[in-house]
Amino acid sequence: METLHLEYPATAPARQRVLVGVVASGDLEILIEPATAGRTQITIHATGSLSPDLWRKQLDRLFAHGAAAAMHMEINAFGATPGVISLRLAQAMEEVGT
Amino acid sequence: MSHQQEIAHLLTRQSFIEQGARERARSLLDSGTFRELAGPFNRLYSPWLAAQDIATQADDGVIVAKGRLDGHAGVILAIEGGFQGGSLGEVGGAKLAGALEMAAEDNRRGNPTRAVILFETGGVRLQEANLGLAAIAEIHAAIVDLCRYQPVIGVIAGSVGCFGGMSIAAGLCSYLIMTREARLGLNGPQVIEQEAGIDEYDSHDRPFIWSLSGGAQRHTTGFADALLEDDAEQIRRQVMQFFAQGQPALPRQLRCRWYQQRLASVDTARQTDAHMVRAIFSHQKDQYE
Amino acid sequence: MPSQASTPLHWSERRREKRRRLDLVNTLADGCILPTKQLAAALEILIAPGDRVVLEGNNQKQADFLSRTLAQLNPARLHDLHMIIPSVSRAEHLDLFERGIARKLDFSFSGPQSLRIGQLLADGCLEIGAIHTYIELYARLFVDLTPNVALVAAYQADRHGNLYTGPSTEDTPALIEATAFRDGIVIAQVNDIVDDASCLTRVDIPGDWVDFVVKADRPFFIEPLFTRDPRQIKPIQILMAMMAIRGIYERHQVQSLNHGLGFNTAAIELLLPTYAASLGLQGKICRHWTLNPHPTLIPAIESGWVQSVHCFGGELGMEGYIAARPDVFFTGKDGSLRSNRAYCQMAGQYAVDMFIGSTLQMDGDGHSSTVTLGRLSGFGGAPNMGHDPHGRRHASPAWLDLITTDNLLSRGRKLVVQMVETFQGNGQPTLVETLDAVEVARTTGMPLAPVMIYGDDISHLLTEEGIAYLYKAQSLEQRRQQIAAVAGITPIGLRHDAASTARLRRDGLIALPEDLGIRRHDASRKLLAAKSMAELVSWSDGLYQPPARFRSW
Amino acid sequence: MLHQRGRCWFQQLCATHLPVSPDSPSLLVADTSLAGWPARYITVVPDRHNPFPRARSGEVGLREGWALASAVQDAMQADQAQDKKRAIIAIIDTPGQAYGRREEAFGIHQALAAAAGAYARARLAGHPVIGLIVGKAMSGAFLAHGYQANRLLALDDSGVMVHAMGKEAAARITLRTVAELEALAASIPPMAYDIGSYASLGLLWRLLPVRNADQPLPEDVQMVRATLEEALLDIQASMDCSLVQRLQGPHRQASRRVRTLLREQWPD
Repeated sequence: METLHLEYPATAPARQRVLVGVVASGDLEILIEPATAGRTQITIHATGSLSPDLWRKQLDRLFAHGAAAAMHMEINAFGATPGVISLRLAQAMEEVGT
Repeated sequence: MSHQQEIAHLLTRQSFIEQGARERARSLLDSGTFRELAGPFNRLYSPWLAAQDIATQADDGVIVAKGRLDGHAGVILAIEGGFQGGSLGEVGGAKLAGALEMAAEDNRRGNPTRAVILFETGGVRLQEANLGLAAIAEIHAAIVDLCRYQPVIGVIAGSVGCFGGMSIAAGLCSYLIMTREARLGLNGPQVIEQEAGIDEYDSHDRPFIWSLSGGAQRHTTGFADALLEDDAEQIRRQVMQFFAQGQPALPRQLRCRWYQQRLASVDTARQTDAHMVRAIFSHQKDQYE
Repeated sequence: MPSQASTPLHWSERRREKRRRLDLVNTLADGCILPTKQLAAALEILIAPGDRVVLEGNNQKQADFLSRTLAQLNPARLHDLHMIIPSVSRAEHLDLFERGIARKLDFSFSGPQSLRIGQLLADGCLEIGAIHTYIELYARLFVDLTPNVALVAAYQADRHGNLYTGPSTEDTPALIEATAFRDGIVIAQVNDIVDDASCLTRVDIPGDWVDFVVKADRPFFIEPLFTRDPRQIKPIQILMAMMAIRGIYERHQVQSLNHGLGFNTAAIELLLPTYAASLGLQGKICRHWTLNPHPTLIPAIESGWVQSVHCFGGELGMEGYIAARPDVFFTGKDGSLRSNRAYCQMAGQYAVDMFIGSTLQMDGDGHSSTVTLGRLSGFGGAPNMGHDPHGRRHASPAWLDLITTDNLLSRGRKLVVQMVETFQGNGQPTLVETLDAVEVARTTGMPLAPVMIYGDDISHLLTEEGIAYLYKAQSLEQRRQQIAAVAGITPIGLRHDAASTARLRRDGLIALPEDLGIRRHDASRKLLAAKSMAELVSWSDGLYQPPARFRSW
Repeated sequence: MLHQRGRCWFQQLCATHLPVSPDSPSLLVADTSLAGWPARYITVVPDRHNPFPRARSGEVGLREGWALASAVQDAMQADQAQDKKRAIIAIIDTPGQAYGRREEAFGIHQALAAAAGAYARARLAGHPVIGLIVGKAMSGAFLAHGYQANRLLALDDSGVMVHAMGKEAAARITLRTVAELEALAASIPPMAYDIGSYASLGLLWRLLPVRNADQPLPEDVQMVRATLEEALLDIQASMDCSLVQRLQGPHRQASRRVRTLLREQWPD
């Protein structure tokens, strides 16, 4: 199991806690809690085939621009593909309301 | 129902099997009353899976949801079949046992809390073996305790089914609801085949497996009290109806003499099949000792 | 003395040789019926060393009694056969080579046996003629690969050799036609022999074309290859299916099409009565199909979407349903399906608006292949359907819609869609710098890399990231940019730059889900018309009977 | 002969017993006394004539499950009006539940539920219930026979084992080799098969060193009986009929934390 910490610039704090997904094979869960404005911190616990480098690249695409809300995000993944990861992240962002 | 009506029904009904554990709990509770306890943000990860490099889930695959059931205080315990096959380890097991213990305590204090268990489990999580087994014993203890005050209702919807020590928990429930896709059995097909050979049990023969442990057979032979379609609303209504009925006159687990009598009439010289089981258990008239 | 003209003999050598062999088995056979136990003895006489033998190994139906028996013959007496097997799918197909009975192989597809073919090739036990597409292989049977012997499978025969090939006719007519009419010997294994044609369900192959029938020791093996359990469909596949429906089917008004066998296209089939219906597309798209009878198409058929389906082969469990829907399926007088791979492949090549399929690898230029290191799988029918046949002359709205000029001399174009997730479930990227096929070609000495679909044949690439409208590319460089823009974080995707992606998006060369009005959030299994096998049965009014291994009741 | 331990210890501990006519030859039941308190001893033993062939080696099968339930329920019924509820002592030596087609078909889960339920109700009704593990205590069989006891005792012996699944089967199901499983068990106490590791979970009230677990010496029997008496007194003194005292082990921190959280968050 790999653990990875990432940090990105962000806007105002997320408005609520959000949970999406399930740690089934090929899937992941995402837990989001509001954080202080300006920073988003992401912790990833992953088993499976995606390298830490690819995880970083996938999340960079979504958060590097700094337009997302500030949050603490935790991801627990079990062999999820980048496609499934981005789908779950989109669901989570939808629920966070950004 | 005409074929056209059936199609319209297929397109509109809310599947229960499709829902995750949290959604299932929500769909049974009175609207707007769902409140999760010891939830994912309490981050109750299994300490034992992480130590074995296995992916963990923040709720360890068990949801405890308080709320109202037809206006009465209630708690739903839902197992997430998608995480580790719904297997129970220390944390998930403690959530189930602990919540049932709290419900019994409520009743002792004059607050008649009800409980529904949504089974979707292969039983003990082998990576936490003895702590899973211990937790399941505590779940059994808590169901028996709570049954002294309130009916405890079990639902096995599928697609995992209910196996291992948790099938015993299902056997302790006051009422059991199943769908046709659900299975209920002590030992999983693979394990039986490994232990006893393919002639005894062919774990790849799905119709055979369902003919013995599927919802339809379990209902026909009296091991389940309701066989329902995969329809969240029908399941909700049936749960409420069983609560309204109160305790069963004579729970299955107390019918020792009847079951012993029926089993004594089994011809064990030949191997059994679904038909034979139905014949043995069709004598429902004398069920009350 | 005028020499006895040798000419007549010279002109009918094949016929004379056939007669000679048939005479030798007279004592073994009862008319055209070979007793089951005599098959081995008869094959040793009827087949000669060096013969070209076409063996019916199909996608589904397998002449397995014939292949098992052939593989047990004595290689000292029977050797150096040149086998033609459309689908190399059984272990004994390759035992023939390992045992020295056969030497050369021409084939189309070899899914489960692909690794072993690679090994036998490396060990020098096997020589490959070529890896064909199905229709290409049948075509060569009529040109330079005419068989001496055809070994085929049917459900029923009568005592005159009339065959009922049933719902899974598949390749049988093509293989027999090429053999029977050039004095080859046709031997059919059947599950059952009846007295005469009046007792046959129907006659698919006239007895005139068949030399021998033999009742198999057990019914032929058949694989339910096209059954996809809706329970296994994931939200990501639903997202991609929604994108396909909006961004391709609706946009180009695709009315006739072929679907591959994966979960992606199963998801599309199950979204027609729900999501596509909500877009008001019923009657406008997906009316005519060339595909196997996919159980997941049942809800669309029952909802009135589908006018016709012509099939390559049958599918176990669909027999009763098909028989009850003769307006939709091609059926015989008896009611059962008549499939025919050769015709259906032809239809899929020339008569449909669109082919949509999947692949294991695609490179930055859009070339795709399912051949990976060590595995010599063929491509079956995908390359035929997955290209733009320049011989097409009839027009349809979708075909015309792909014209990018207003020149009256430009031709329409078939839609060839590749629908892939950017990464495979094992974490390997689908979009790669170089196809494994290139390395395979190098190590096995093939003249060309085994490419399934060439980049310039692909009109659309659909990934979970978006759709690249490749038919609009003005240059190879632009096609590469389009592919990179929807390739996510694969090595190809990392080549893209945000500015060019924005420009491609603005110019309509790519579309992201949001450009199509699709929110990823909405990609839910709730949209599936059927979510389980049981629901498919309900949709079929109880007529579909899934094979045991797909039942959860 | 491992599976004869149950019979052996049963006979040693019930030397002067009133045998109860059993529902099944695979069940031994005796009424006697413990420290002057009435006590019913129950054990499951191999029965090679068992009509259910998968339950001939001491497994808890269909007949055994229902017979255990009867044996406990009958004791409860007999003592219903008594203040002095007899102790129920489960002597545990069973290789597991019966794995078979008939077992699943005729509802072994329900038979085991009846047994587990009966022990639990007896405990709640005030019967002191003690589980004495003298051999294997495996999986569903243990859940049905003994795991509901107020106090669990085990002999400290290499033939004594508690687990959810046999080693070979567990290896196959978790896609590991037996060696890998053993290596994991060395660092993951709940996965271990030895009774010492089990004791570290805090589920046992007492681990009993004996000199001969197979053929107990008089002093072994004496010591075990004395400990059973202690357990009885401890139960009676505690005035608690729950399983709460099992939660104290060093390896059950999570079990405690979950309960604490539930209690905190419970009030509406």
